[in-house]
Amino acid sequence: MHSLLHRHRGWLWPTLFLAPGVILFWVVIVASSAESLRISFFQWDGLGDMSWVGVDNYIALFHDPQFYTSLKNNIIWLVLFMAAPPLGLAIALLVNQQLRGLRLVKTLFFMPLVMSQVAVGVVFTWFYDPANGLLALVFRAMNATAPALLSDPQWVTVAVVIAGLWPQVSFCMILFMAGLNNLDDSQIEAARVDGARGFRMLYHVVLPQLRQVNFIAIAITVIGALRSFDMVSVMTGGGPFGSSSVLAYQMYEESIQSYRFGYGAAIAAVLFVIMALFIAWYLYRMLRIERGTA
Amino acid sequence: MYPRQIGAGEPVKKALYLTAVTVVLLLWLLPLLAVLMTSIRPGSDIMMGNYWGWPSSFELVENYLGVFTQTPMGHYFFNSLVITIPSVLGVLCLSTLTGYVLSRYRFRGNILLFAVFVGGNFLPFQIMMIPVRNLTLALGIYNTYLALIVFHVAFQTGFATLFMRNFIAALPDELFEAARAEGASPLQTLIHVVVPLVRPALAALAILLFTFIWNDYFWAVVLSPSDSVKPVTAGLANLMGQYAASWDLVSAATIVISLPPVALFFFMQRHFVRGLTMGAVKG
Amino acid sequence: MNDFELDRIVKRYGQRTTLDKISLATTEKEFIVVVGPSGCGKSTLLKIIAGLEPADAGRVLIDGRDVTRLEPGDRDIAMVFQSYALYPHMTVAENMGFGLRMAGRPKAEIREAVENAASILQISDYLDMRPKQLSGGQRQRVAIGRAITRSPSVFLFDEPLSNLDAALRTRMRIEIGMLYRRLDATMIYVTHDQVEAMTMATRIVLMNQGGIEQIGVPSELYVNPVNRFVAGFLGSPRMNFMTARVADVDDESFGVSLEGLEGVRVARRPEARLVTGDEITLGLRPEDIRTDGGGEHRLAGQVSLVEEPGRESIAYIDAGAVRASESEDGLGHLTVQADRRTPMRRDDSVTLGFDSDALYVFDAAGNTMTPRRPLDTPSAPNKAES
Amino acid sequence: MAEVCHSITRRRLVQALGSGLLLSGLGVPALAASKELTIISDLDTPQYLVFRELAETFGQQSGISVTVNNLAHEANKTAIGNYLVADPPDICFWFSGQRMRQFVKLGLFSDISTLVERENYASVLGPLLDAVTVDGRQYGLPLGGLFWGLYYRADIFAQHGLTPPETFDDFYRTCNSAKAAGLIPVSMGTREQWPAAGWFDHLDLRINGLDRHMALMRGEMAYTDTALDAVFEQWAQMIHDDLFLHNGTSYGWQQAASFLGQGKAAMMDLGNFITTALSPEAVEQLRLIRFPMYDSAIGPFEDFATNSVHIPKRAQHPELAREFLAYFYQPEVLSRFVGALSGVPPRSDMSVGDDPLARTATQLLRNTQGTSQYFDRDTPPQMAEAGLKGFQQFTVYPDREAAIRQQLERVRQRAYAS
Repeated sequence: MHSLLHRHRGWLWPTLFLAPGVILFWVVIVASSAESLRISFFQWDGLGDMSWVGVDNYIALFHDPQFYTSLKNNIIWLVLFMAAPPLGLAIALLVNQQLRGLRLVKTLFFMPLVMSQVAVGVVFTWFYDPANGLLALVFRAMNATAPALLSDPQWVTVAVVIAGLWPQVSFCMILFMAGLNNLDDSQIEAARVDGARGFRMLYHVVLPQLRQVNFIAIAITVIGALRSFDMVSVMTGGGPFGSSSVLAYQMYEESIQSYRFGYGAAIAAVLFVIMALFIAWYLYRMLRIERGTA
Repeated sequence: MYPRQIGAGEPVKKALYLTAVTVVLLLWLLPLLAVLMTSIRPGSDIMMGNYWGWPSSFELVENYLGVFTQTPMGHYFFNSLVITIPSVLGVLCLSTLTGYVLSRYRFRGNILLFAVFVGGNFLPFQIMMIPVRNLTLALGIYNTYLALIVFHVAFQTGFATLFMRNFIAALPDELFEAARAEGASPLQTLIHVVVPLVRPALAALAILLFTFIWNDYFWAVVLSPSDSVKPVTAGLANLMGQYAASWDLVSAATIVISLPPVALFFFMQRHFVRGLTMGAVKG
Repeated sequence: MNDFELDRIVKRYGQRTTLDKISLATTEKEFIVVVGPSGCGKSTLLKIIAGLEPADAGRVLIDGRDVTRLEPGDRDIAMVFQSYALYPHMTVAENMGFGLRMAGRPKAEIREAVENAASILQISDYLDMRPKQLSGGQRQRVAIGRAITRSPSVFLFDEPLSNLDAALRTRMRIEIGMLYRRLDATMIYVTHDQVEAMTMATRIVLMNQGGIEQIGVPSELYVNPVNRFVAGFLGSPRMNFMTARVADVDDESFGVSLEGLEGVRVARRPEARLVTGDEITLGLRPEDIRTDGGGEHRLAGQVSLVEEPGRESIAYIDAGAVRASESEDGLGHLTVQADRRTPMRRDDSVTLGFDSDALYVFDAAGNTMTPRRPLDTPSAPNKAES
Repeated sequence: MAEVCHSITRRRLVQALGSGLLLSGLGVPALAASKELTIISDLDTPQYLVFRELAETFGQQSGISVTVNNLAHEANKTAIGNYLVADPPDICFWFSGQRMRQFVKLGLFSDISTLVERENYASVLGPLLDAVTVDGRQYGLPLGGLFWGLYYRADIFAQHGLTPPETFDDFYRTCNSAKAAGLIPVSMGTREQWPAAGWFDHLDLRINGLDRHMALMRGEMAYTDTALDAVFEQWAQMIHDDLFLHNGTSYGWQQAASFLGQGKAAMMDLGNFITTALSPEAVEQLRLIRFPMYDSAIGPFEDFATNSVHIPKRAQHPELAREFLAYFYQPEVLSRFVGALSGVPPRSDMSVGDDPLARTATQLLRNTQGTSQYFDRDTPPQMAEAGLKGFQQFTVYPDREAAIRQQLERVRQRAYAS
C-alpha cells in the first residue's frame, strides 16, 4: 500500500472510487469558493457586466462601520457558543441512565437539533415577543416588564445567540452521549475502586477519555458560530439597524438586497480568512491526534 | 457506565431522578411547547391577543389539516422528500467510496485531498451562492430538483467523507489485509467487506444528512424559486410571509415540517449513537 | 526447484532499514518459523511475502514463479492473522469460502472446499454461526480453515496463537503441526514465542534488527548458536552469561581469567582469533549446572530464590564473585535448572559444578568461539520447554 | 450462506439502479413546465387566491395550462435577480418606478409598447403610465396602487372620543388624547425596516414638497442638506414625545398592525395591505385618512406605490404572455384582482367597487398634487438598503441624527455613481 502508483493496477480502482466525489466536490464547492474570491475584485450587480476594481471593495469594507459591527457580533457568537459543549455534556450526563422511557426523553432533548433553523427562529421570535411572548409572560408574573430583546441593540445578538445555542447544545449533547457510551469501563471501575466519584471522577477520569469528542464538539460549535445565518435572517434580519448582523448575513444582504456582489464577495473573503485560520488549526490538531494514535 | 446507574433497588432515588429529568426537559422544550400550544389554537384567539390563555377552542385537527388543505404544504413535503432521499443516498455512496480510499490507501496527496474535503465543508456556504447558481444554470438544471440534489450531494460529501474516513480508519487493518490475501479486488473488498462493516456509520450518517438537507433553507431559496420544486423550509418561510397573521397555521406547519427528522431520530436513535461512537469492530 | 524463495529482500521506512537483504529458500514444503524479538522485522517480512507490503528491493518466488509484483490474491498464498481477521458480518462458512467466492469459483466447489476444511478442523457444527458466537480457539480454527479452503502452496501465519490461553495454545500448536504433515504445503510461521519455534519448525529463521542471525533446524540453533544473541534468545530459562578475559591461548584451547573461578580452559575453534587480555563472555546453560557436587569446576554459592514450576526447580544462586551479566533476576545471580528431587531452599549453601565442555565462549562481537558440537549431546532442545 | 450473500448483492444492485433512474428523471419537471405559461407572483393570500382563479379561467378559455408559483413578498425580492437571469417565467410581478428601471437597464424585461398601443392603455392609465415607461417605451403594466396614509379604527376612536387629525396640530392633540386613554398613539413595527421609511417620506413630502423629495430620491440632493433638518427635527420631536409603539424594532408590520386590531393602538401609517393582518371585524371598523398636513402651502403629496406585472426578456412564450396580460388587464378582470386587497384601481375606467377603504384611497389620490412611490422603490437598492437601516436606527436613537445622515450621504455618493 505504500506506493500505490508502482503497482500495475493498484491505483486504478482507488482512482475510480475517488473520482466522482472529488470531481463533484471540486467543481461545486472548491471552484465556486475560488470564483467568489475572484468576484471580490470586481464591481458587479450580479446581473450585468463585471468591472475590475482591484482592492477597492476591501478598502470600502475596512471603512464600513457595519463591517466592524458584524465582526464584533461574530466574536460574540463565537464566545457565547462555547457554552454549548459544557451544557451538552451536562445534559448528556443527566440522561445517561438506562431506565425505561428515557429513550423518549433523549429524543425530546434532540428535538431542537433536528428542527430546521427556520423553525427554531420562529419558535424563539415567538418566545421573545415583548408584548405577548412567553418571556413577557414570565416577567409579568414577577411584576416586571419584559425587555424587548430583539429590538435592543445591546442585547439583540445575545438573544439570537441563545436561540442558536438551543440546537447547538443538542448537537453537543448527542456527541457526548456517544462518547459516554464508548467509555472504557475498566478505567471507571478502577477509579471507583480508588475512591473517585462525582466531579473528581468526571474531571480526572471521564473527561480525559472524552478528549476526541470534546475536540469534535468544539470544532462543530466554532463552525456553527461562524456560519450563523439562518437565525439572524429569520429572527432579526440583522436588525435593529444592522446591530445583530454577522458577516455571513451582511454578505448576503449586500449581495442580494443591495446588488453589490463584489462587495459581498469581499466580506466572504474576510470570513474565509477567519475560517481558514480555524480550519488550519482543526486540520493540524486532527492530523496530530491521528499520528498519535496510528 | 458513567455516571453511576440508578439501580432497581433505589425507588426513591429513581423517583427523584425522573422528576429532575422531567423538569429540565420541560424547561428545555418550553419554547417548543409554546409553539405547540399555538398550533392547536383557533386563529381568532391570535387576532384577539389570546396567546397564552386557555384556547377558546381546540383546533388541533382543523389547524393541522389546514396546513395541507389551505396551503401547498403537502406539495412542499413531497418536494422535500424527492430532494432529500436521493441526496442522502448519493452522499452515502460517494462518501463511502472517498472515505474508503482516503483511509485505506496511502498515496501522495492523500492528506491534501482529505484536508480539502474537510476545509471545504467548513466554509460558510453562502459564499458559493452566485457561482453555484451560475453552474446550475449552465447545466440546465436551475429550478429543478436536480440542482438542489447536486449541490447537497457535493457539499455534504465533505462532511460525510470526514465521517466515513474516520470510521473506516478505525476498522482493524487485518480485515483489509485478509481480504487482499484472499484475492478480493478493491471493488470486491468495498462491496463485501467495507459496506457491511460500515453499516452502523451509514445509519448514523444517513440520519444526520437527512436532517441537514431536509432543514436547508438557504439553497432552497436560491435554487428553487418555483412552487413545483420548493422544499418545506422555504415553504414555511413563504407561509410566514403569506399567512403572517395566522400564527395557528404557521405553528402547525412548523411542527409538521419537523416531524420527519424527529421521527427518524426516534426510531434510529440506537443506530445513531452506536454509529457515532465510531467504535472499532471486534471480530 | 525451490518451492519457496526469498531473494535479498530489502525494506526501508524513510531512513530506517527494516529488512536488510533477507534471503531464504526451501525445497521440500518446509515448516519455517520466523522468530525474533518484537521489532525485528519478522512481521514486515511476512507481509512482504504475502504481498501486503511492497519490498523496496529483492524478489519473492513461489514454486519458481516470481510473485514480487503480484497482488496477494494471485500469489497462491493464504494468511492467518493474529487477530483472526474474521468478517463479523459473515457466517463461518461465508468467511471460509470468501477467497474462493472472490475468485468466482462455482458454488458447489466452494461448499465442498469449506466442508472439507471444516471437517479437518472439526468445526463443521459451527458453519452457520457468526464469529461473535465463537470462542477464541474456535475463531482461530475458522481463520485457519479459511486458509485451508484456498489450498495454497504457502501458508502464512502471523503470530496466530498469541491471543489464546496457555492450554489452548499448546493444543493448537499440535494441531497446526499435524495439519502441516497432512497438507503438504510450505508454511511460514511468524512468532516471538521460542517454544512454538522449537516445537513446530522444521527450520527456524532467527531474526534480529532486520537481519537473519541464524537459520537451521531447532536443535542446531539450540546446541550450536552462532552468536551470543541466538544463544540468549533460545532456551528458557536463559543461558547464564559471565564477562571474563582471555588468560592465554594455545592451538586448541584458551584459558579463561575470571575472578572467583580458577583454571578453566575451553576448546577453541580453529578460526577463532583471540589474544591474551581480550574481553570474552562465557555462556552456560542453566541445565548444565549441577548441584549434586559433581562437575570439573566447582563454585560455592547461596540460594537466593527457588521457583518450582513443576517438572524441575529453578534456583537463583548468589555465587559470590562470579556474577552473571544480564541475569534473569537482574541481581547478577546464576540461574540453575535442577531436578526437583534435589531439594533446595532459600539461603541454603550449595556447591555448583559444571564441565568445561558445557561452556560457550563469545568474543566481544558476540560470535561463538567454541567449536561446533554434535547434536546428540545432553543439551537437547526439548529441555527448553517450560 | 453463499447464496444469501449473492442475493443481497443483487438486491443492492437493483436498488442502486433504481435510484440512478430516479435521479435521471428528476430533471424532467423543468422540461414539462416549459410547455405551459408560467407565472411567478408575490401576492398576499387573498389576492393570490383571486389571481389563481383568474389564471385558471384564462387557461380554460385559451386551452393552455397556466402555472402560478406564488412567493412570499420578501422571498421574491431575493429570488427575482436569480430567476430573471436563470430561468425566467413568462410573467412575473415586480415594482414600478426605479426598481423596474434597474431591470430594464439590464435588459431583463420585455418591451410591451406594442401591446400598450394596441389596447390603448395610455388613455386609461394617464400619469400612471410614466411609472412603467423608460425612454418612451413601456415595460410593464401597473397594478393596484398602494396608497399610504393613516389608518385608525372608528370604534376605538369613538370609544375614547378621539378625532381623526387633519393637520399636525390635530395629530398631536389626538395623540395626546390617545395617550391619556391608555392607547399607544402610533403603532409602527420596523423589524422589516421599511415601515420607518414611510414616516420619512411623509414628513419630507409635507415639509419639503414633492420636487425636493424626488431630487433626494434621484440622488441630486445631499442627505446632509439643511433642507432635511426640519424633517429629522420634527421626527425626533415625535419620538421624544413618546408617540410611537415601544420596542418597535421587535415587531414586524403585521404584529404592529395587530395592536391596532386589538384596540391597543390608535393609528398606524401604512398601505392598504394592512387589512390582511386584521380580523374581518377590525377591518370593518378600519378607516383611512391622509397623513396630516404640516404646511398648508405645500401639498398634499402622497406615497403611492404601484406594483406591476412584467414579461421577462427571456420568457419562453412571450406571445402567450401578452395574450394573458391583455386578458388580465380587462377592467372587469383587473378589478376583481385589485379589489381583493382594497387597492386603488389603476385604470380610470374601472369601478372602484364598494370597498370603503379603496374608495377613500381613490378619493384621496384624486385630491393629491403629485405622488412618489416609496423610499425603497424610488432609490437604487444600495441607497434603499442604507436608508431603511438608517431610518430604523433613527427611530431608536434620534440623537444619532448627524452620524446617520453622514452615513446616508456616503452611500448616496457611492450608489448613484455607478
